Amino acid sequence: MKVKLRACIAGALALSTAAGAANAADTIQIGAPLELSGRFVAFGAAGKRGAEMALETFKGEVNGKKVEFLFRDIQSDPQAAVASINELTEQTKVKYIFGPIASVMFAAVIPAWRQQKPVWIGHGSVTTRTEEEVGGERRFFHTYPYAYHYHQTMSAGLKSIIGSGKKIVIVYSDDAYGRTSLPFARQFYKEAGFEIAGEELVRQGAADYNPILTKIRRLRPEALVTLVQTSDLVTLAKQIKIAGINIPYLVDGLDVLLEEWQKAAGDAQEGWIGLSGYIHGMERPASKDRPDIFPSLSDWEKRFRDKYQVEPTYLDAGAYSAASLLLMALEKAGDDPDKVVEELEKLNTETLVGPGRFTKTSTGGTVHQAFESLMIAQRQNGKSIILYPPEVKTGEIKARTE
Amino acid sequence: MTSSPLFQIEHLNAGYGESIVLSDVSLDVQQGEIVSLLGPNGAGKTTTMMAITGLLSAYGGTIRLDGHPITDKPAHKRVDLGVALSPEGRQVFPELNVEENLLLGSFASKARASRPRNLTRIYDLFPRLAERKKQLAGLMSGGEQQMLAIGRALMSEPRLLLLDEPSLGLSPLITELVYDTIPVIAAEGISILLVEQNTEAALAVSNRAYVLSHGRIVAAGKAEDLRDSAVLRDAFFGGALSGAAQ
Amino acid sequence: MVILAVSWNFMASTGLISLGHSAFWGLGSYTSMLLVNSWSISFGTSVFAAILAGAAAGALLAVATGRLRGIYFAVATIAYTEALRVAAMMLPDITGGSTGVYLNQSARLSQEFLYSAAIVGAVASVTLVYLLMKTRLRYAMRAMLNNESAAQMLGVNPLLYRTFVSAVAGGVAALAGVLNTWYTGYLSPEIAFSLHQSVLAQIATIIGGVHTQVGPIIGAFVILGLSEITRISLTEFEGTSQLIYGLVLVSFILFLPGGIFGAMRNRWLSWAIGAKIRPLPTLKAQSSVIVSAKRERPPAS
Amino acid sequence: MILQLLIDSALLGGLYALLALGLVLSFGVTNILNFAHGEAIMLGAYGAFWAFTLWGIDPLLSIPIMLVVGFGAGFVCFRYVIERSLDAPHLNQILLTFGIGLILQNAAVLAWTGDLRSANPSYSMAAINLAEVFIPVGRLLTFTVAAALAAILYMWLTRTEYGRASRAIAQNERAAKLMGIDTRFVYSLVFAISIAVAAATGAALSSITTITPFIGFHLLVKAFAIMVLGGAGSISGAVLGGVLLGLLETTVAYYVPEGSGWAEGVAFVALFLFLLIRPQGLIGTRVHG
Repeated sequence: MKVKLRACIAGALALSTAAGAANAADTIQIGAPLELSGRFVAFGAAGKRGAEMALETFKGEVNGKKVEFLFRDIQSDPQAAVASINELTEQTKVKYIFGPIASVMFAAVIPAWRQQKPVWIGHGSVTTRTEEEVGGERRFFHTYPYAYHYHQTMSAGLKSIIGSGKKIVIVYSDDAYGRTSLPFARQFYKEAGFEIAGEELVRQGAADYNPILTKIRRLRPEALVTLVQTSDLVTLAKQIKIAGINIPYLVDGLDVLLEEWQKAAGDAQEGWIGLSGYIHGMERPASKDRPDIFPSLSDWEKRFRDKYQVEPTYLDAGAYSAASLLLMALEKAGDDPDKVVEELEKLNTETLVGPGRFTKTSTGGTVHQAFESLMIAQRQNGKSIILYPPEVKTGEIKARTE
Repeated sequence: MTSSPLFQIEHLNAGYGESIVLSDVSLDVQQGEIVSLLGPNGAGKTTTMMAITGLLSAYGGTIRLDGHPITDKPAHKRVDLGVALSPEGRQVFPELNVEENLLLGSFASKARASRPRNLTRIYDLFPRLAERKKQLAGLMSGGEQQMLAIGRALMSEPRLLLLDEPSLGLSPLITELVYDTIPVIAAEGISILLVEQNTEAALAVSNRAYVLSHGRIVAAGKAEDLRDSAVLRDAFFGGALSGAAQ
Repeated sequence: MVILAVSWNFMASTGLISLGHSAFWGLGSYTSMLLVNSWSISFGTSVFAAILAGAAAGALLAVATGRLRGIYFAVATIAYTEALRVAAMMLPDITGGSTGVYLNQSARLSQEFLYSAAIVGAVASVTLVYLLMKTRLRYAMRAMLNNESAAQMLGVNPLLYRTFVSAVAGGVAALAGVLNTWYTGYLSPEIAFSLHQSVLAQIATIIGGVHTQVGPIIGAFVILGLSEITRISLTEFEGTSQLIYGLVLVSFILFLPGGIFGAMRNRWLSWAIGAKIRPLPTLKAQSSVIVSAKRERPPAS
Repeated sequence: MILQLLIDSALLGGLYALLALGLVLSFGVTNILNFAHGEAIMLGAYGAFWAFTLWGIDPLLSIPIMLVVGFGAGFVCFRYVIERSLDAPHLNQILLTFGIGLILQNAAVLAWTGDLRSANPSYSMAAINLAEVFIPVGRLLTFTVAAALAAILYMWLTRTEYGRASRAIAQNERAAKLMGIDTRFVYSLVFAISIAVAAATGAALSSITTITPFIGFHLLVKAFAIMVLGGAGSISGAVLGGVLLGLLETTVAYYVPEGSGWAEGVAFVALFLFLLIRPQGLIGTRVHG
């Protein structure tokens, strides 16, 4: 009901704005429903920066045709996200979609996307619900690692660094990330030969983790694996530090390598191990075939800093790379979705966050997956030391002692 | 004639929303005088009190204290100027104790300085209250609450004390106890405007009285003259009914 | 949205301020979704089941909160919703948990059909409430809004009426939930039990005009229009769209407390009578009610 | 284990009591349920965070500063905005404050982005270890602040002229006017104090939780629960309600499998049941100490 009303109003609005702004004929429009306010604003903001900057690299056009991103604020509200997709695909009739990012938003828009199936660059969502629902769709391109990529890489990496057979405890949160991650974490760590001594659930946004920590303390794990949101990892890391629990290895996913987490966690970040496709301060040479789009990481970071006066994050670099891939395909294919799909499938270039090539995931659930290669790093004395894979290693692992 | 009265209402109109309750009410109270405002239920007595205290703003007319208009002053300013009401139904603060209730009576800045003296005075006037200083007001009997309400009003050192239905819900014995204090208060030079349905009790202590009916003053005069007047009976029972009631 | 606002307003007409309307909404949504997925029942049956669930939830709420009024009732409804949300999060085997649940692809219906169903639903709920307000119920509700104990003396059994009203409101809200769920095809605890839905229904009512029949409908349109405009046009800086939304909301309440419908009615009235009336009739009628309702608290110990 | 459980409960309870204190005060007296209270806490937390980050002012020292700033902001906000809705229906007040909350939240996004923040003074990572139990220093300090603020508010309400006047207004507004109390002024005063307490709460939280512009609402819902548990309008009720909720959540987290997930739900169910048995809360509904 509500959505319907929304769609009508939005349609009227879109018509009036679109008519003046551009004739659909000579402009390629890319719908970009992003979290520009609300809880996930940090995600949406990074997505928007990435897309904007990519467009700037292409000087706003491909093959003389103007390109524009139609940004929509989905307010971190799934209902608004659905309304946005409907408006973009049904009324404005965009053929390409970029966004949203947060798993919850992503999940919500899948049925709406199905109505028209525009080419979708899905730069976000780590939950495998996404994979189950749309992974097999030919027009869906996932440009962000799934949760199991984290655990697969991390368990393999840890095995090669500290050896298997260690006793671990898993802490997972009751949100989408924790819930979907748990079975995979369980599976991969077991496969890598770790002993799972316990699994503890924590509540998203909780203020007190002491009851959990008391339980963990008694289990005496050698490594703690956390599957929680970034904000919760700040509180949790601090409380682990305060409690002085002697766990040699603290392991999380992406959060540890985010600058905002590091700042917020303060001294509590020391020793945490995380992984990412982009580690701040690392160097990656320029792409051989498209250095204009993917320069060396330091050059790109400088450009980014000059434009936005903030430090780039994995999301910024990833969104930039993902949006660039779409623009490259548009450059080759012109404004024809089917051809764009073909060109995307053919792409093979180095990007800021690893190989820009769409392949099947190891589970086979997603036919177009890119950017799943990750590096493991540990926070040591306020710096990220890369531990894995061996070819990019910059230091040795250190066990925590309390 | 005489010098301007301590308190005076001229042509007051007041009401709630669109319904006008009081029309063209005028009355005055001299220094140290006890004046009753009598009338049946719904005559507009309490509305008059509300308008005098400023809880209700007047639609028209003037209210003067010492010849100065106070019609536009907010309620809390009027207390400071010397008008205090012991409201209908007592309205004590139920979860504050007796002493706290009394202390609140002298919240107005002027009276705060002489607080200890006034407290003593009121405990002298109502020894019951002195015995129950720490008692929560809500747990006291109706008569005690009435004493507290009057005492609380006196704490602001008013020049005009307004008493709204002090006998409401009290037994004759307790009513008498409360009424006994009224002349004592007046003797201190405080003017009193007394609103009552209990005409008997009110007229017994008053110098003068006004009769209010359907929002208008229908009679005024000395208390003893009004006691058996037909006007008073009419006001209470209505013209037609008075015959039937005989 | 219209349905939800109408439902909320109906409940508010008896002085029951609900901040937990999404409880009904979400419960209705889950009921239909899960039933369809498990037993592939038809759309119609699922609507029916959801309305029943919503009504049951409404009745339960009314019975459970029997003695609560005003703000206390409002807070209780928040607790009701939060408890349901936690339950939905913690029972992933049934609800899909935080990762949510999708409507079976095979069960999906055409958008056109859902549009028509939504219109029918909106018309039906407006009509239902309109008809109910024509009956004796109206006086009972008025009486309860003003003073529940007085209503009791008039021979109105407040609990019975409250239960009835809550059940109807719950059923109607559940209907809104079902329609939305069939439309979006996805449900998660965050969507189903977010306070946002409840508040949105209120905003719509307030902006349209509270305790009136037309108010919620006008409000629903205005609020959605506003939200769309800000979402689409204000994307330059993060956070602006909701900031403006908040500003508009605040100014509405400060400057048009009777809502659009109230303001329109006043303007029309003053025009009709020759702009002579001083007090605004609708506002006043309302505020006198409020004065009596404002200071009330539940019985002290 | 039991001892640790009790300590954890008390520390969490202190935090919860702090969340509810200001809310209880403003609701008890003005009868306006402030939906922007959580945002006031959020702004207080940001204030303390920036004071620490930019000028190295310890979050604990920020508490008095936040009290003053919060007081001023609360007073102005009440005088110029909220006062207008004083006689409006509850509903309008709820939406008005909800709208204000929305504005503050998004203004914070514009000003400071949605990034996570947390202040890290030296003691925030320290803990006192006594045999089998340990007590985090940061939270102990928060607990102390809660106790101190509750005591000050209690004294203010019972021993001062305006405190007494506030209680009088809560019990009978018209009679309070008859006492010569400028009720509008006292409303502003009480509201300002409640915001001051909220801002101080934020400052106390700044080193122990994560700050984002969106933390407010979650905190608010908690505060509601505590307020109702304790009895709206009662300072000791807020403290008692906070500690009770802390105990309940911690116990569930300790002893129930997946307890941390259920804890909050259990708390709300308890609240709901409690409302049925005793709608006036533990202590009662009128403002007292």
